[in-house]
Amino acid sequence: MGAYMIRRFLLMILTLFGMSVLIFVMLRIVPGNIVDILFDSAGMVNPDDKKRLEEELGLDKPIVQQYVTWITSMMKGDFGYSYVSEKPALDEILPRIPVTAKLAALALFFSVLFGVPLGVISAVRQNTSLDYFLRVVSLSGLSLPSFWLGLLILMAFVQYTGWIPIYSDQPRGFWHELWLLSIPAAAVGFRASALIMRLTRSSMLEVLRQDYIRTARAKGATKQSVNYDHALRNAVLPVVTIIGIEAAFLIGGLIVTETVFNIPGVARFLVEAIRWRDYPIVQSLVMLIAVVTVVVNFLVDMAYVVLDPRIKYES
Amino acid sequence: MTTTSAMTPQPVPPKVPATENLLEVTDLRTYFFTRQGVVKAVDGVDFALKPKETLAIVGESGCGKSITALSLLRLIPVPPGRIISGSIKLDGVDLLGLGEEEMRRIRGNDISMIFQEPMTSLNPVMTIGRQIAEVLLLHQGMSTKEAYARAVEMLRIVKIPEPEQRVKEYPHQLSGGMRQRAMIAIALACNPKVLIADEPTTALDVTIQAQILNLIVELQERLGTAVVLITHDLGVVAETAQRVIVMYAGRKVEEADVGELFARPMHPYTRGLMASIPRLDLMRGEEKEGVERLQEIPGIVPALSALPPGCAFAPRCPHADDRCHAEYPPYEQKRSGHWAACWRSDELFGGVNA
Amino acid sequence: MHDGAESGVTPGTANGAADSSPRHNRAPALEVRDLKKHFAVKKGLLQKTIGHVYAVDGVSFTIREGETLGLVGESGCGKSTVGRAILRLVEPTSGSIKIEGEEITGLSKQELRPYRREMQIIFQDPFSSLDPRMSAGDIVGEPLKVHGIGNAAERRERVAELFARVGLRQAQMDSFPHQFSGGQRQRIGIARALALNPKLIIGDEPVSALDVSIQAQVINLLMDLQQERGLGYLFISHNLAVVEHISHYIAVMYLGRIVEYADKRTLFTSPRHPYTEALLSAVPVPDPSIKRNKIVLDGDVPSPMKPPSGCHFHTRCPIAQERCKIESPVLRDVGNGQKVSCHFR
Amino acid sequence: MKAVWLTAAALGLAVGMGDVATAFAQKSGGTLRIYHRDTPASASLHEEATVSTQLPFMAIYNNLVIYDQQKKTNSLETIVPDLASSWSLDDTKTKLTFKLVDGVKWHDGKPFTSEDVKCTFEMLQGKSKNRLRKNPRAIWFRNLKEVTTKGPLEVTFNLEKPQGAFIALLASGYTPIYPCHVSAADMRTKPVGTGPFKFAEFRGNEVIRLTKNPDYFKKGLPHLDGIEMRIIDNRSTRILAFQAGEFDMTFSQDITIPLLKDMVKQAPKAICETKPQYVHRNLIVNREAAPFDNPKVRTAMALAIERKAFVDILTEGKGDIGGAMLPLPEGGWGMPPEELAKMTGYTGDVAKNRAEGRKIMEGLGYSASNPLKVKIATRNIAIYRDPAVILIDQLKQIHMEGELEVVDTPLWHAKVARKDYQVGMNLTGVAVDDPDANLVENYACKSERNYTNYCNPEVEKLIEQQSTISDVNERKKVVWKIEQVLNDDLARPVIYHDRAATCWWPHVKGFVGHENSIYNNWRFEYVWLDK
Amino acid sequence: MATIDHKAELARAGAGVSGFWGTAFHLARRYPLGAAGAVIVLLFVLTALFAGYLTTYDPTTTNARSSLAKPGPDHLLGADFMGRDMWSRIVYGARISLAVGIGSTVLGCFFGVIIGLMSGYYGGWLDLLTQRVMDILQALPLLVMALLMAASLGPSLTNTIVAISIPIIPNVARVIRSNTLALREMPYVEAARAVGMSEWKIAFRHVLPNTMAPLIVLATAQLGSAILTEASLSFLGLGIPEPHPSWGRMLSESAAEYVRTAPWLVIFPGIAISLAVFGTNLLGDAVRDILDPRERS
Repeated sequence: MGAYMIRRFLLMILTLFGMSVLIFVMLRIVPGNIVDILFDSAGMVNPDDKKRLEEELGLDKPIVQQYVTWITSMMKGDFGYSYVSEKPALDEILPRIPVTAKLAALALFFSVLFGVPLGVISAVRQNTSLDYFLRVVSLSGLSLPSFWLGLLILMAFVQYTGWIPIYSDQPRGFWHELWLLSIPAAAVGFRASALIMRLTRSSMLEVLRQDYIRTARAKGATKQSVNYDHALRNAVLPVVTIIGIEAAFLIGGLIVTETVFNIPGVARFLVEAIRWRDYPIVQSLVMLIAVVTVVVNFLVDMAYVVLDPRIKYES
Repeated sequence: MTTTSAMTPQPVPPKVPATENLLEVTDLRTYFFTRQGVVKAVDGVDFALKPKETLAIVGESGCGKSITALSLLRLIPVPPGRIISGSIKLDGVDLLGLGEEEMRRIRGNDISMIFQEPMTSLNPVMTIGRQIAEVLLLHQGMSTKEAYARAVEMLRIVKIPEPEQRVKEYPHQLSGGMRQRAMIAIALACNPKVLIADEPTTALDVTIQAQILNLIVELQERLGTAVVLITHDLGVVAETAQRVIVMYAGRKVEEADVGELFARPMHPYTRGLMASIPRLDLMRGEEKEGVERLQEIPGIVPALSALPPGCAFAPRCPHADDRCHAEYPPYEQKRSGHWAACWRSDELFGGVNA
Repeated sequence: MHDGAESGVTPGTANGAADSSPRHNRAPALEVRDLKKHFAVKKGLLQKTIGHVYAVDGVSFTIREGETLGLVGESGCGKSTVGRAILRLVEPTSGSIKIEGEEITGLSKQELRPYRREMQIIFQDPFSSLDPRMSAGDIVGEPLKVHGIGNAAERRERVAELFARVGLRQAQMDSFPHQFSGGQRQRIGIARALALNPKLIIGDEPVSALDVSIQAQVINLLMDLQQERGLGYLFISHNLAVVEHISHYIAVMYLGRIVEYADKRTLFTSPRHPYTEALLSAVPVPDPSIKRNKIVLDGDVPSPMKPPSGCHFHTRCPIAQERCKIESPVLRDVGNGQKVSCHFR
Repeated sequence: MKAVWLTAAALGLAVGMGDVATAFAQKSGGTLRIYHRDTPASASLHEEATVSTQLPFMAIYNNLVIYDQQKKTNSLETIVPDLASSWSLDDTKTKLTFKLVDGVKWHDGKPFTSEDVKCTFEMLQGKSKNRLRKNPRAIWFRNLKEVTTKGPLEVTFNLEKPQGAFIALLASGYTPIYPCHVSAADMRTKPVGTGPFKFAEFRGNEVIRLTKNPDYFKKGLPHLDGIEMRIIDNRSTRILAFQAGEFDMTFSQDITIPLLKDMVKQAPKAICETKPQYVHRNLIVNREAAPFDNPKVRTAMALAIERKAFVDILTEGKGDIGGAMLPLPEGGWGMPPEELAKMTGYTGDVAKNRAEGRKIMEGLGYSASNPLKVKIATRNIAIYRDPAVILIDQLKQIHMEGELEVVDTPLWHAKVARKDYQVGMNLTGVAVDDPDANLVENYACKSERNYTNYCNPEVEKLIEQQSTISDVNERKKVVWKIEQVLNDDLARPVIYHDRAATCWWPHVKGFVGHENSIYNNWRFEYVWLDK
Repeated sequence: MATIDHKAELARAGAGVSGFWGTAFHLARRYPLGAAGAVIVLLFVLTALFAGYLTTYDPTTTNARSSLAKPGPDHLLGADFMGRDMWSRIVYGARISLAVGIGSTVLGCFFGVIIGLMSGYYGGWLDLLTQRVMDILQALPLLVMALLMAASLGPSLTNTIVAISIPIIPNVARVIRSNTLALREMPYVEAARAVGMSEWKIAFRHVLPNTMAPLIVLATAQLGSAILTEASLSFLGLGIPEPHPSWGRMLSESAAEYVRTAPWLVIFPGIAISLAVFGTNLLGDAVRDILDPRERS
């Protein structure tokens, strides 16, 4: 157990290291660099000024040296300075994390709240009209582009209430903030809940085919007990995985949703930073996302160990 | 044509009054509706089970024996399966007429079941104790504490060492034999009237099989449970059962007390089956030298969706004549307490008149 | 633990002396000496080997042409691993395997190829042993193709012959495995094994998954083929009755070792090892008139990863004594070609 | 209540009429909420050349002089004192002396002196140690010899030769005075000025906040407590937000003509002013590489362009056709119709022009079946891409088959600087409606912003010539001559000048948008909220 | 006991079904949602193939007079700001979406299969290495990965396909690898080994064909998400550039500009994307159910 955890942990570090190389190389392949972009805002390029600026930012050094500089200073907790705002990268990123985290948490909450029970109902009522209805709903959740959905929501709000639910950094109290976040969270959580619902359904169906379900029925267990006690307990295991993965992957969905709802979170900031070729920010953000993803996966694995007795007692 | 119509002139065996039967199955038909057509998995099967009796149902895979067992508890997957007709009377109550809730009260309480694969048949995320306690909570109205205490007791009864410890363990922590014991503990926890054992030892090693069979027999004597033993192994039948039903292609082809059946099989299929298995015991008695061919049953088991018009066994039967191919034989008492469905059994093997 | 003592059967000498049947004059098709297969159990951070599964732990035997050796034992005793190690489907840890006197253990895959024609295998599961995406004819013809025998037409002709021999219709050559019944699939498997005209066939539980009525057909087919072609069989099975029926010699395995070896009559009439006795006694007899006292062993087969000390069987043995816990018994000849690995028998 | 409303209405009317007499009854307080369209690269006005920087940060600074924030038109006549209380030109017309206001303090409390002015211009000329990263308008001050001070309250600009419009450059919002004691780098992130508002907060993609400077040297100003600019990239979102009342004011000319209809419908009460942006779409033509090294091909292309179609499609006919200088009526230097019609491609008869163009192309061996393949490069932004799409459509008429080559924004200027294009669709914005700013910036040989490196000695001479002319009408003639030459050379053919609207709710008072520049009216001193 | 209508029950089970159309009809009845999906996908593909026959306008021709024209007889679905016919653009947009969807899925699956097969079949250091690389590729959400890729490669049709295919590779490789690991131990593979077949031949002859069912299931699932990713990338301005009529791009422009004046610019491309993805998802679900061996019996 302990060794397994340490092994998983080391693999995690290895993945992150690989990620750092990948992201670094990838950003250097990107045509154009921050210097070009900075000049763009001034509508001019002066080769001498450009060269000077590249030197100032250390972009003239060999790529390996740049990488080593970056990775060593990151180890020391120095994430560099944003080329654009000239503030420490951390100062730019950290204040944005809570915004995205709240949104993601809320979206995840919605998706679990709706996804799991509806998935179970859909499986238990397999091939009934309710099942078909829920499947169509969940499939549309996976089919609607979330930016489109968000836009329709915005339009509808302005049209019918004269009010627009976009982000404000000065909310009027907790409930107002919750409400402001709930709408984009619902837009992005729709997809996640559809995903979780589908997985719950197929996982349930899989479990309901198992021999031990027949055993439970042969014991005279009630339908509720068979479905929720026997089946769901086994079916949630893969669902836990997907919830974990979703937690990290929500960031993908948030990129477009944050754009539409104008939420200044990390997801949109990433797009912006890529556009600006603001390497320190992109690198730090991507590493942050990778860390979150990898750590969440690690935690899910650990949760599995806790939840599934089969793994717990192995070796 | 059908078994029932053939049955009508033949009275039910007079030896035992009907009311004495604990379980009475009449004309049970369970069909599956599939792309290949109607699969008549169980097609007009009747049998009766007396208290404390062990009835074995033997046959090869696909003969309908397992579906019969599942039909008794109404655990057939619907769709594609459907119980088309018949009655299953437990103490005179027709289970097929009961509501789902009433049926649920019977499962695990009056009739319980153990399965072939003890690994997959136990819920992997529940402790053994909980799985035993569950039936008690469901049917016996015990408190949780009582139920767990009884679970430990049950584990002791099925001879699992250190039951206090085992009760807290999960199925995968037990060996195959132990798991099957746990299954038996679950099945017998409510002291059911009928235990259906569906190939209970097939997945186990020979030495473990012996342990489990011993256990079943011992517990049956101790608790007075009637057992329906579903198996393909004639050896297991011979050593465990009192009465035997042989099934072929969804129908009963022969039924008799175990001694009678083994001594004088009346159906060519039963005979073929007995001749086709290599027998260890014969080695000890007489000297056997060189290579001796086993007696084969030629051909293959017919698909249940495309049965021949006459006797289902006719295409493989060395004795089949035109009538066999044309018409299904009546299920008749050939000898006292010995029924068979064969046109030619009397002339070939000696029936009532022989 | 494993003590390294040779616990196999010395080929030729003991066997040959014991039995003067004419087939023993031929060269042994297969000679296995002190075969071991230990699977490393890896664990922890650096995947350190923390132990071994002693799947096969020093097994020796000889099979001559036209002769069947039955290998019996319960699940996990290593009998299947023996078969797979001989075919080099798993790499043996140590020991010697000789095909018609030629050592094959050190050979490279390329060097091994000609020997592959000499021995083939039939698997237990007739469903998973045939590629579901190939036609029956292609499956049977594949060994010929691999060894570059004949052109397409010749191969097809040969496949047709094989089909006829194992009792399948030629028209079925283009059907796919799922269109066959279990017994027919097993016939396809046999035809494939016969395609290269091997001297030796290893049957890994070849009839266990079949229905009783079909089982007899396959057993008879195997026996006929042996008669016809002088095949040597290594017949691996847990079913004592089947093994008894088909074999000339029988080796009983328990936790990676052979505990008893004898010709079948000797073994079944006068078993010496307590495990053999228990095994024989546990087999249900399909005759209700025979009532016998069964020897029912207690407990389960121990894990091959942690085999009991001394005699592996001592934990379940009804006649075990202190000595058995410490000392591993040697497989010794007790006369008549019978070999037993027990201190007391 | 009603009375207050009436007063406010009357006042609005007064402001609307451009009356200067607004010094009574303004309400103080409140935060003006404006949406911003994107994140500005920095807060340093001297380093940027976009209204994205100008709008949020101009109110932090002061100039020596400024275009009147309460008058619509920028011209030499509307230049008013800012940090300088008065100015005078010596007889040689090369020494421009400013008297500075006393007692002005920087936002950090340090006093403002003439040294700060000197520092600022030395920095712009690249003479000081405090170096700008980028210096896009260095060319503006090519005629400035040096800046001298006389005591803390007097400063003199010494010019190489007379330049009548020099003061116009100083009056632009782009020419604020920076403090000596703050580094250029700090000015990008934590700007310090003397202006009516202090820098409070700048969070990329989120918000820019300014707060009132209570010690502002112009007494009684500003009226607002602060300005909050939330950044919303997505135009539909921000317009919806404005309509929902989340904002008091839109970003500068964010409402295009097609969008204006919708705005009028959805927010009938909003005040929307449609004005020229002084941003024109133009073509940059690579005259050094085939096929446009051939003047005939250039002429043919000039003949193919139907400017009216661009105006119709992109601005519903509201845009203006003209040369490099802002067209009439708002533009001070626009050509009258008869002058305009003299230029190639500007005559109304498109069919005839195109027939002529086709003939030229056919003479060069091209035909409908054998068209000249041309790549039209442009930035990957709608305002660039849309006209490019139309251009491709029009070029078909003269046997040119255009293919759009969309360049990612970051690569655009570098690509242009590399001359790695055949034809490019470009946008040019002009800060000061004066040839000395516009023509010099975009067509003078050494200008950083002369993307095509166009260098015509004749034009160079004419530019210098007009600069020294003080008579406006005389100067205009020279300017129009330059326009002619530029057009014939196809230096950077202007397609059309855009118009768009800025909207605000009626409670926003005291804001006057300039009609011939969008870069100079963001001081927000006089703006107040009536609510 | 309820009477049971044999005919109805058999019809439900699909007895007596034969031939391609019979099977198709039976499957359509058994999986009505899948049938709906198949119809949508078929329409989608036909639209892409016969775009020229379905439209009267060129999707890139601008026209001042029909700028922002309302849906009507002239322009079925209205026209965009530059007067380009929306119907034409949506019809031609199907080509882009299909090209990106199929292109990236095929590309991703191709490399995924090769990597998964090699990694699963040969194991050892190769497996360890590829597993780590796959870990890295999977450590970022699909859109983030595609975003970085798209930014690295620059906006173009081919680059978009490549960018979207990259995150598909690890998904496919994982599935193929685990399948290969299972298949590698199958007796029929051992049988091939026992006759001396070379390992790579076994991998391609016996292992690869048997991974096709899960691959098809996975590929259909990826198809929808690839289309959606393209739309998102284009929406963010990093996908397909103008003048290609990409649905996502159309949405981004119209969404940004004329939501309220000309809602059809937002509604129709959105519907087109949703419908195409919905169709492939429906079909994918049915394909999964049909190919799932447990469902086949």
